[in-house]
Amino acid sequence: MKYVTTIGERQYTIEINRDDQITIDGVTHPIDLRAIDEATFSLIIDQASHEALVEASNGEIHVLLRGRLYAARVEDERASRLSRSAGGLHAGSGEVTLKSPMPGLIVAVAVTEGQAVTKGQTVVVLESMKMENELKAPRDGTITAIKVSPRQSVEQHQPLVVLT
Amino acid sequence: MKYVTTIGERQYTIEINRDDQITIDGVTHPIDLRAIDEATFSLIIDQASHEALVEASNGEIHVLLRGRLYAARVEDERASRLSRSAGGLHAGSGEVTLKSPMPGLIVAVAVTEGQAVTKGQTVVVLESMKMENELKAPRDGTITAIKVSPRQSVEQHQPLVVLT
Amino acid sequence: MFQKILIANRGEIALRIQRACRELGIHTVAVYSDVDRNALHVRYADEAYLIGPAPSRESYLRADKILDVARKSGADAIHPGYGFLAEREDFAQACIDEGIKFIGPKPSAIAAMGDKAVARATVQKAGVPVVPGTEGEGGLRDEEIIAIAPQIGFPLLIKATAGGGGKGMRRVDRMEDLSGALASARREAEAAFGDGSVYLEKLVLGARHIEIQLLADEHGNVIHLGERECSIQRRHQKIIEESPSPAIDADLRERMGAVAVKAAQAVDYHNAGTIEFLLDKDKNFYFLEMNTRLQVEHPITEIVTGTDIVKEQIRIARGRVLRWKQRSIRQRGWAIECRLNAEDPFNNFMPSTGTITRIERPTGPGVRIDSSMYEGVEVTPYYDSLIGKLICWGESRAEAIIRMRRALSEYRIIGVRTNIPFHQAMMDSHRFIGGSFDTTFVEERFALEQEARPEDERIAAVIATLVAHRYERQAAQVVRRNERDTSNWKWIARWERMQR
Amino acid sequence: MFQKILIANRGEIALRIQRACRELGIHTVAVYSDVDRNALHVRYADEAYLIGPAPSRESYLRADKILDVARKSGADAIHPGYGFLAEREDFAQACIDEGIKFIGPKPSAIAAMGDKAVARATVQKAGVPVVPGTEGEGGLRDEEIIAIAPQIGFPLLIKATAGGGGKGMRRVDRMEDLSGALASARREAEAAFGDGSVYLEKLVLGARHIEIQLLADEHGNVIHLGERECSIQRRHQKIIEESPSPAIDADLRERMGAVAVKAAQAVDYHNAGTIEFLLDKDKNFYFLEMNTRLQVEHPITEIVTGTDIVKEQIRIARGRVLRWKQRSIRQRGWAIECRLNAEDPFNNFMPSTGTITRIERPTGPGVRIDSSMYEGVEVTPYYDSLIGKLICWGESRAEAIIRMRRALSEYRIIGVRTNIPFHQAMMDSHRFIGGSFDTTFVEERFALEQEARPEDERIAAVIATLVAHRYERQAAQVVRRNERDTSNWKWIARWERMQR
Repeated sequence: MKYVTTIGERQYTIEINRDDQITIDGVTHPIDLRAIDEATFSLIIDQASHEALVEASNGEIHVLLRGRLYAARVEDERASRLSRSAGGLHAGSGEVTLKSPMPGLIVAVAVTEGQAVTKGQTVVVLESMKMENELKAPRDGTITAIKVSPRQSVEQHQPLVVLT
Repeated sequence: MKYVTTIGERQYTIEINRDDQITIDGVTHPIDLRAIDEATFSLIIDQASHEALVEASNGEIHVLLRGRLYAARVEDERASRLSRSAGGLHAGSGEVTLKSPMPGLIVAVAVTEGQAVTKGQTVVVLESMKMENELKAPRDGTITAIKVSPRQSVEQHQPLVVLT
Repeated sequence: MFQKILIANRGEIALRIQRACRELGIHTVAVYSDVDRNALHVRYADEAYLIGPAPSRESYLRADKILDVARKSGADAIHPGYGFLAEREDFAQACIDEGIKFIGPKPSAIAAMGDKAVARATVQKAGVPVVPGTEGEGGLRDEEIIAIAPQIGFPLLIKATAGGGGKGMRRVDRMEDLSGALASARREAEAAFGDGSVYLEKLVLGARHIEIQLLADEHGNVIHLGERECSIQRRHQKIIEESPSPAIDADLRERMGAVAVKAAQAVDYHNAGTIEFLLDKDKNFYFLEMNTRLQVEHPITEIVTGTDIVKEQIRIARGRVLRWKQRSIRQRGWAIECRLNAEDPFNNFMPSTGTITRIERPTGPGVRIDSSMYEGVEVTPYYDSLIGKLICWGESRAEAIIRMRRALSEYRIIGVRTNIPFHQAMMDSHRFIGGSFDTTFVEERFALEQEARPEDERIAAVIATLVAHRYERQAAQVVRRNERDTSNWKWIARWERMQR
Repeated sequence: MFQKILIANRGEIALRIQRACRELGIHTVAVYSDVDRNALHVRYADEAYLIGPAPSRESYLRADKILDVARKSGADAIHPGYGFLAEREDFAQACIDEGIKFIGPKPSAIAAMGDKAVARATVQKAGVPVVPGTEGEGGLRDEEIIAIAPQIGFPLLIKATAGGGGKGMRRVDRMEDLSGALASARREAEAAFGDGSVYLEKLVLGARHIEIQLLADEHGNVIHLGERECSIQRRHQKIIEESPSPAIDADLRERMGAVAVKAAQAVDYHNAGTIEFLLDKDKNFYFLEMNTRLQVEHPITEIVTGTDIVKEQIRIARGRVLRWKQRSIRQRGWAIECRLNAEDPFNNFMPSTGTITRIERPTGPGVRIDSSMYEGVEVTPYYDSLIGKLICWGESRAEAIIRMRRALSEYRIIGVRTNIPFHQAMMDSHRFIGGSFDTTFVEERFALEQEARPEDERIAAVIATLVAHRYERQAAQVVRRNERDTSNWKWIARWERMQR
């Protein structure tokens, strides 16, 4: 079985030949993977020992390894080819709704309708867990709708602003 | 629902009226039981807070509370009445097979066939986990069969001697 | 002798206090809000009482309900922990009125130190150096403040007299910005504390945050347990603390300690408390404020001085005489505390809520953990984001740092994001290791970069692929298509173990 | 400078050594047997190599396989831990022959201390007091031993020269029992060590077991880190250790320490080692034996002296000069270690095997845990029953005891029986608290009784009933009859959480 696994910008082609052997980008390695509990996996590969916590989240596989969290997308080769040929679609076009990552209180709305924003620009300030948090534009665009106002309480996942 | 729960020599009659109330030996108490995880249960009863690890084992319920393990037999009232009327049967008669509690090496067999033994008398010495362990007669009786000999390796649950 | 202590708090500090009580053989009474029924502080207590809904103002801040529980349960004392009601003179007074011992200072001492401008004036009278600023007890009008500002000089800080946590605080670099900054600081202070009073302090550039831990009995004896350095801050929130401080020598420690004792005596202080100072580059130090309660970071002092501050608080509240003279207090080795928060260090430290599904905690030599988390706990937005304190001791500062690195590498939490990567980067940072930093270090000089670790990324890809492969294969065998959701992940490992 | 260390061990001590290596930035190589693939020491290592089946003689005792792994992995040093190959001079020599540093003493020192009769003779020559007994280097015939016995006097002990763990040891009270006891002791020693040689020692009545921890560098410097008391034993196995000892004062500590240093110097000892003494009621002390390796109970010494003995072992093996002089070593406070074993204290301490399904570990102030257990681990009969070490520090012995009580109350293990109730009873025992005990205390005077706790029993009955009730109700709703087995227990709690 051949998989194409993507972490960030990089893709790895990993072929699982047998339970105790895989091929990574064309090179074969002996492996031994054990599930220690629901989330903990121990891998010995080429005698090197690694341990990670693994969790599925929104179609990605999250791997916590040496303090760092990696979000991996694992596709079998055919699915991967399909998604690449359809690619480019979800790159920066269409409507994006910025939602509240947690319940809290809106402290400030830093934009107005029709305003152009750049990626990373602060859009809304949300107070939660006794802290103020700046929510930023996920990409460049124009604010087409503002759904909240200052001092308003919001629930998790509640839409805050819409960006086109 | 009314239960008769036995720990050691003592019996408790416990009636579960509602999710938040029980009657113990005729007295009503407000309760709040929560499952924290698969094994951990938190009970608040009359405002007193208790926490226990609970595990089912051989038809008994083991409760680890404040460092002490309690083995409880929980029966509904009808079943309890039945078992009491059939009582006396399993009290010290019939054949008992002493089995090895763990894999190990037989160091010594301290009895011979036909020998009378008293409860607590050492029957077999088993070496395991680098320690010698004395296995004792579970009750008074006569040794009717010896199934192992010194320097023999045994598996867990392997019969060692039979007592009548 | 106390038979029963009510702990008017939650989280790790409630657990910390309960542990002290259990060691002393004192029964504990917990109070809890709706969302905290399964919290460790409820499960660890001897008795537990529900006091209201999740928001603090309806539960943990309800002095009336807490006193009601104290009465019902027959508690002879209340320990307030930190936050919530810990620095509320009215609560301390209400305890006294009820005949219940408040484990902390007298209401008058809380009041005197609670108004930051009053506190400045009080300790200054007692000969404690303060940062140059407006004199007297606050309550100045804008015109008065604007008139005084040039004498203090820029840059300066506007601070709220009722202050805390950086609210109502503004840095002002030029005269022309002052009026606008005053208005916004007053608005923020009014919103946060219901009191818009502010005062001015000169901004001490390159300052370190050094604080002195005090213990004072009710018979006039006051000692200090040395210093803690808390300069690693973000948005005025401490993140890493250590004791001793790399900036303090024996002479300075003695001088700062003596001044701190004087400041406490100025308000007839009892019980544990902390004097916070700014230390400038020339090793001048200035009184900042006093925290009239137990601090989050008290464990590092406990470890280096070999004391148990919470047990000591209880002994003091029982009326006992301090067991030590100043000369018998000695620091040994070095302790560092990392505050673990549920937040994403790679996304502007955004708080992270959710259910912690798995925790792996470091153990072994030189490691202490104070935490109230457990597997299955839900981190809610109702309370602060502190999910644990990791404290490491070493023979030297260098050893404390390498041990902290080791302990951080063993600490694994999944379900919420944590700032563990921030702490790891800090323990690798040359400036931190060198001990040369001030309170602006994190925000102005420390960049946490998601630097590439190509080999780890490759291994992560392998593990993700292997786990996904197993899931697919096993799901195909056992689970019907429509039951395949993420909750099956847990089940797979279990299934696999059963197959072995 | 070592780049990579192979740890020729398993369990908690392998993990302890790996932690030291990780702190020092040294890579670790683990070896493991078939049943240990999922063990923590394998998962914590940088590299891991399978070396054979479960029985030690086919894996952890296979010097050839371990040296092979050392070569393949390019390790520059081997740490043997305790047990297994730790006191095998041939293994130490084989390491030297391979050009791999053995982290421990020279083979000649291991040999000299390994034969207990030779060791007696060697240290006696150096002026170290020994228990009266047979002179010389063992290997005496029965007739010779029987001739000498009356001069030594009864009661006396027969001991195996290759001894350890009480094997081949017999107490003899009367001349007429000597011959039979000799025969059985020789048989047991032959079976255990392949060597039936024995010697005699006078039995010291009412003796305490006191040992001195030593550190010796490769440049002739030897210091001691004070004493540990290990009198709480059962069948010659230590169960509880503490440092300092309630029986030792500063003067005696200095004298015993000086004698211990002399004993080590007599064999040109390097690295960490321990001299065990018997201390009689009149405070006379006698050399018992030397352990030429790290001890299980080393953490209590680390905590009271503020050292890290394992890191120190590595530094010494690198050829570094000891960083301390004797006068800079100071004990602070008190540390107690409880060895947690998988055994049933209410059933003659029968070892208990099985799968540990849930572990709850104490944390908070003054608590250290060294353990290699995890949830899901299977405790097998192949290795010893030690499942963890719980170490508590206190400002005083009294505080260490109350903290140990608190920590024991937080430690919860389900799936195997543990001796936690034994430790709890010991921490409540007046004689233990009073510090007045000797090595016979546990076996002769300490009765662990399942004393009634009626209120707890009642609560246990309530919890059992409520849980059973829920199970029945939910099982009726969801699970088909034939799937109701004990493995469903886990599922119920999960199901319940899902329903909330």
